[in-house]
Amino acid sequence: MPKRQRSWRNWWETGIEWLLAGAALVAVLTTLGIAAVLIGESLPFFRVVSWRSFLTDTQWTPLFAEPRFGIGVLLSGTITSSAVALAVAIPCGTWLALYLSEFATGRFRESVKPILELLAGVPTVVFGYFALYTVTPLLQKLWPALPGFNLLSAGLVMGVMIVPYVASLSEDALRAVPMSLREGAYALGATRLQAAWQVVLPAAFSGVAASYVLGVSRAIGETMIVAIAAGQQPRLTFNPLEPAATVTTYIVQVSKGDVPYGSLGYRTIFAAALVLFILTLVFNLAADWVRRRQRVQGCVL
Amino acid sequence: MTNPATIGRLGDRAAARIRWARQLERGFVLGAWALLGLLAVVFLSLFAGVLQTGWERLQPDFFLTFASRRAAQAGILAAWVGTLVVMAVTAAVALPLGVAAGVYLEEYARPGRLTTLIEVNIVNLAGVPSIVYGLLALGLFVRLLGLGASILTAGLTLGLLILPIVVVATREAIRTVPQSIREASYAVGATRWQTVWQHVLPAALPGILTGIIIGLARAIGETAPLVTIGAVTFIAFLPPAPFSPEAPFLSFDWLWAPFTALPIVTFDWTSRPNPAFRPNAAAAALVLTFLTAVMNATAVWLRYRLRRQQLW
Amino acid sequence: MNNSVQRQPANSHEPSHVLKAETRNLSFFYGDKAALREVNLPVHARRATALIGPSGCGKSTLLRCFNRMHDLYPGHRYQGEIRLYPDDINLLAPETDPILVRSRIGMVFQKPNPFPKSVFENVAYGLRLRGIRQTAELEARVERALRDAALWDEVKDRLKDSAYALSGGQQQRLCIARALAVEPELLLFDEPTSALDPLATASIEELLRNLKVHVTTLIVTHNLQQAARVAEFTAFMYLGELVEFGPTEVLFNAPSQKQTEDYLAGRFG
Amino acid sequence: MNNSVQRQPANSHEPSHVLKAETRNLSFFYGDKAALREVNLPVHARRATALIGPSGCGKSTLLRCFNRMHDLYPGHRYQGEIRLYPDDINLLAPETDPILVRSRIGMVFQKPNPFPKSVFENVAYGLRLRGIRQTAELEARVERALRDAALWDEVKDRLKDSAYALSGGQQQRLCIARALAVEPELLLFDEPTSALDPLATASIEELLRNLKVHVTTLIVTHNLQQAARVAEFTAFMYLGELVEFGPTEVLFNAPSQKQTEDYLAGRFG
Amino acid sequence: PAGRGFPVIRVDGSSTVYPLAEAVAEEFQRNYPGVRVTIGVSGTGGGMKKFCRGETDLATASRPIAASEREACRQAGLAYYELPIAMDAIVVVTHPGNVQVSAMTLDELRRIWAPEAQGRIRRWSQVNPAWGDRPLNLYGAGTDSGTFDYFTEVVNGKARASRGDYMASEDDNVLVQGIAGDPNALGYFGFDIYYENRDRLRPVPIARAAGQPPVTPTVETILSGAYAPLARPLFIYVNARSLERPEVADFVHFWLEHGAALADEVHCVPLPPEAYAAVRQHLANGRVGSVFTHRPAVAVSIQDLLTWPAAL
Ligand SMILES: Nc1ncnc2c1ncn2[C@@H]1O[C@H](COP(=O)(O)OP(=O)(O)OP(=O)(O)O)[C@@H](O)[C@H]1O
Ligand SMILES: Nc1ncnc2c1ncn2[C@@H]1O[C@H](COP(=O)(O)OP(=O)(O)OP(=O)(O)O)[C@@H](O)[C@H]1O
Ligand SMILES: [Mg+2]
Ligand SMILES: [Mg+2]
Ligand SMILES: O=P([O-])([O-])[O-]
Repeated sequence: MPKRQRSWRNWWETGIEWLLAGAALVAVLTTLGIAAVLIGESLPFFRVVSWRSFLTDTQWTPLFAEPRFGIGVLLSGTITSSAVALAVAIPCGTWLALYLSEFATGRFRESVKPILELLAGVPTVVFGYFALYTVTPLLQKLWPALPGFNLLSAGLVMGVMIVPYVASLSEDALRAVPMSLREGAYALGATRLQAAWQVVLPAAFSGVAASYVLGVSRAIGETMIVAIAAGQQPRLTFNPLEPAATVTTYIVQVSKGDVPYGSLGYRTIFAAALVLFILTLVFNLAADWVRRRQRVQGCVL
Repeated sequence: MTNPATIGRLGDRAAARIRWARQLERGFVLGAWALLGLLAVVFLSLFAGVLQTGWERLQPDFFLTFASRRAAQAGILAAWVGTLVVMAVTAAVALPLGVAAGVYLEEYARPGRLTTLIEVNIVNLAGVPSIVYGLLALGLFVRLLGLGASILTAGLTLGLLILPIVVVATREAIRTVPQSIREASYAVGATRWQTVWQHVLPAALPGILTGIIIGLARAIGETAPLVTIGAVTFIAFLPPAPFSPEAPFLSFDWLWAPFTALPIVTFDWTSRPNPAFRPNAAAAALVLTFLTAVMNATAVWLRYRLRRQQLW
Repeated sequence: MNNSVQRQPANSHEPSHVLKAETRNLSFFYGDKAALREVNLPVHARRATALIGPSGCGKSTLLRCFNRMHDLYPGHRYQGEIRLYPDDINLLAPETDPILVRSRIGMVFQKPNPFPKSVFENVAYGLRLRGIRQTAELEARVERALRDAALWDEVKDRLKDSAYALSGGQQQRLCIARALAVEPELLLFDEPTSALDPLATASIEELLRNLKVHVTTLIVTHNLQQAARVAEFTAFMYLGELVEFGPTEVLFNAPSQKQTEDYLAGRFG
Repeated sequence: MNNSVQRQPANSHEPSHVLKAETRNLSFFYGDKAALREVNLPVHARRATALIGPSGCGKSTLLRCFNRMHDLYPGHRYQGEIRLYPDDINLLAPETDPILVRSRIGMVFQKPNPFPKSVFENVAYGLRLRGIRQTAELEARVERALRDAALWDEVKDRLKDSAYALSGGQQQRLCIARALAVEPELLLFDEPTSALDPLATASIEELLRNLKVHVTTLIVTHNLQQAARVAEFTAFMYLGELVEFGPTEVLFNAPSQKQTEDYLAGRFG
Repeated sequence: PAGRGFPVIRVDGSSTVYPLAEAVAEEFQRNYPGVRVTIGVSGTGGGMKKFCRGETDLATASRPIAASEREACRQAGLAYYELPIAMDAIVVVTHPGNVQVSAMTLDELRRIWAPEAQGRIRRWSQVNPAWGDRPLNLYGAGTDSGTFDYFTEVVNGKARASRGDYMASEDDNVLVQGIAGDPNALGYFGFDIYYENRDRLRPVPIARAAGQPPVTPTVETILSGAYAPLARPLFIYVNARSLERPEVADFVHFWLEHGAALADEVHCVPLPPEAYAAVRQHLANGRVGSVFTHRPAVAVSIQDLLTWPAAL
């Protein structure tokens, strides 16, 4: 091959590599873009409202004549509804994943998993109205004092919505564990459950944990279900039996509403979203760090 | 089951332990069945409810008319067209970017800070709430770039939203292509790009398609980001056609057109005070769910075929 | 550990009271595909028996029948019997609980497969499965197993470390210790050294020679010299059939079958 | 094809004009780990050279240096030279284009790795890469390569079928045809028969003997008999070093090194 | 720039006016096929902002233009028409079973909703012992709606001054659902929302002061001014330059002509016929600007504001 051809080829190959790298960098740019927009829009907000009061105030009434900006109020709703959702999704999802990967026959698994994935795709608006019109009345039969809007029913439905994610992703991780590990356990006389719980699950831990993290992210970021069924009342509470607003609820409420661009009220949604973003960022980074550390230790298969 | 005594030599303690483990196992399986049953009941009642409410509205007219203040006359023409058009833009954004990023990370990137940075970012973006993407779009596309609440804005937003899904799917698909195929290609003198383009990508294509479809299925139901970019509008017309009989024949005006989409009308109708809109909302939700189901089913089918065709 | 056990090449037609196990007309099917055909293999008690043969001849398949490993996969089917002595039960009988079979018959695999747990917990795992809880007993038995596996000195200060921190050869010995800890009556090895370097191989072979004092072993190997070094009996398999069985020296030096001779001479495989 | 080429055991210290290639103080590192140490291996033109040695000794690593396969992975590092004759260029020099190297030096792998394309396209691929477009020329060269690989008669009616429809042995010969089609000067084989059954192995060995008429070959094998059967020269490697090199008959019958002797006697590996 | 390349009438603004605007747009497009109308719901403030930047042709508003918005329009050199098009009222409602509460005075309302009431007024009996000793659960229009602004201004004397511990929702349906299911509920929102759900809710008659007769909100009482101060006019603001485009002029005239009938249909309270005539006259006369330059925007009667002079 003549030299000229080689250099042309090298240019072409390098050009392509740069192009691909550019595409990969879009992920970084997106993160930066999110950070820039959120910080840029909330900077003027924090010029008016101090970080201190933002983090410690116990009231959230940003659009009132005498506004109060205690993000803790919204966070309490987010945390409570997410906790309810995860209390449902993580045990149920793990249970199902273990069952599907270690017990179910191949054919059963192959037919259940697509259904799970299909359920994971049901639009959340639909779940929201299911929570409000079906689950809440049902819960009220058991618990007459339950208000029509409450974090419990929103959280439960959110949990049900997240179960398929956790189950499907965990199952992938469990099945990726090499058969040789299972055989090692079976060869010692372990039952399927013992092998699954004591050997396969720890071996798949990082993948299973990743599914939990995604579940948590979904719960924290879920908007429509809580907006519809949890009530949109900013209230500092960790009681799932009460109505409350979450960070996402507030954002969508304001975006749907009439707050003019550029006003302080408008900027609150960016400040609130910034908190949400930092929350999921910290969470995902921590999980990623754990995963990487584990990989270094060689426990990941 | 055998009485452990007949196989002897293990001792009572071990035998008791094994019996206990077996019982636990049975409990676990029963529990899993109960759980599956419960989930089935929940989802069936969900679908039954929606179906019951919305069934009557699923007439041809419903798909062929625009929104109306009269519930009985309101249709989803603008909404489903909007959804399809926005999905097309979303795919056009996410597919090339996601596949390129996936190829870069799997085939080109050397381990190092930059690669780690990109990987961490992708993992993280997968967890960023969709409403935050909505605010990114509001600040960047709508305001800064002045694209307005247009089809382009929505497509870009949802495209970024599903980018991590496409990247991860691409990477997984590429990883299933055995190294031996690459080495075979290099060994006859192919360059990296030739290897990727001629061997790796074709072999990974079904997996990549599965990923993009699952991503689109996720995007199609997203409401929050569209609400934040301000897409809740009354739209009783379709975007301009991309083709015209006169020169220049092709036009991209539709990218800048305002739009509405299925999740938006669903949300709008459900939040209307007039209960007569409830069946409309349910019917729109059904259409949306059906579209999602079709997409997911396509993905499942693709994956199934892929697994059957797996040659290595 | 007693190194002085003598080799007593036994006659393959010895009465069964010195047999630990025996396959009777054993056939095995992966779905429709027959992988074993009418295999009749005696396994002498407290001796090492080697299974040799070209790749794909069914060595691993046969070995895995002994602890019902095939039960884990759908569509796998046994025919015939494997009798375990002195109880004289049929391991393959449907009424025989595979968990109990596996509790009595240990196995070591081609690639080391330690659990993602500490060194100690790896060895203790089988004991815990049998309901042993007392720390003292656990510690004593883990130590004994590690000593028997000639690993104790290397890991006694690292019992809490992850098993993955060990080298390949150490991991394989750990897997042997894990199998030994529960005092199996029969120990199956599937090419236990093929993934290891020469030094690690030598230490495992040494171990194999010593084990025979109390354990019966059945070893699949592709290394003929290894078979010659560690096993009293050798079985040569080909295309799912047992072609020849006999005392190792006899089989290697005076094979009765043409196929065995060709294989040993390296004419195929 | 001419089967009558005589074997001329050559002296390993022959002048380099009959050498096709030669490594000079070649060391290789996987990251920090040295896998080859100061290897000096001559490769005689139009002869087969076998690389033998225990698992993990670096045979594959050495082989893959010849076509710069290691370039594909980050952190891999060469030291020393591989000179290719008669051009007398250093294959490992940074200014040597690895793509060019691979265009001139073919490779066949342990497991058959056909592309998921038709039989014809598999063989034609390398030709297309070299810019050959005319159907007539492609067809002629594909046919010649398939004939050289002794596969033509079996596949001439199935050229459009997927390569995966062939048997393992046929796939491996297809991979050889794919490598032959571009007329390499040197052909590398990494345990080309270890995944094949005895019959397929025999046909590949036959092919290897015939190839030497126009191609120089370098073959990694774990089967000593195979080395004896196909190679004029044999190199014994151990722990990343070249222990001994010589005409096959000399090395096998009168090894000069104790390690070689031990290995050939099956005392390790 | 929404709708690049094809003519669109862009309307944005009040959520209160939205149902009416939607009805007008729907009918208009039926009569003038080919003209496209989009209606956004950015709220009165948001709509005004876009309007003053010239991004929209019409702004819908549930309150008069504010001083700052007038200033913005002046800066942009933008002339506009202010056209009252309907009346709206805020209705205070309870659960239909809540018969103890037969009427309320403005003062009682203030005691319930004042900022000072937060956390303290939690039972009905604290306001009026006759209402029973039971929890008082409050619901109100979203805090970023014009309804909230107007209600707080009228009741608490200062716009946006309110207690915060109540269920505030942008989603009208959420409120209706909440109040209809809660025997201890008290809430407020727009007349149309109440009217759509009148069989599920009970309106509370409001007295301006103790001793005065309580007035139930009906179309008659709202139009006659008897229900003041919780009734208010709704406006559209029209960009004078846009009005030169024939389709915009058609749209505005269409609105004025058919607005009354449509308002009736969507449960806004239409203006009396002579008021529409007056508005049309203002248009014809080119009377640009607002009448609220120096006047309060609370509790005005429609007759008054049609006669006041306008200024930009
Ligand atoms: N899970 C399976 N399903 C179908 N066929 C199988 C399966 N496992 C093995 N076989 C086939 O059964 C035959 C015997 O395989 P087996 O693994 O027992 O051979 P082996 O003698 O252990 O070979 P090696 O030395 O390569 O390990 C082979 O032809 C193999 O292809
Ligand atoms: N990618 C890699 N990274 C790090 N070390 C490697 C890598 N590949 C091989 N090695 C190590 O380099 C040494 C030589 O390996 P190589 O594969 O060349 O051995 P081999 O002689 O071909 O063995 P085998 O007969 O098993 O194929 C071994 O110790 C191996 O563990
Ligand atoms: Mg095997
Ligand atoms: Mg090798
Ligand atoms: O949308 P508003 O009418 O509440 O301003």
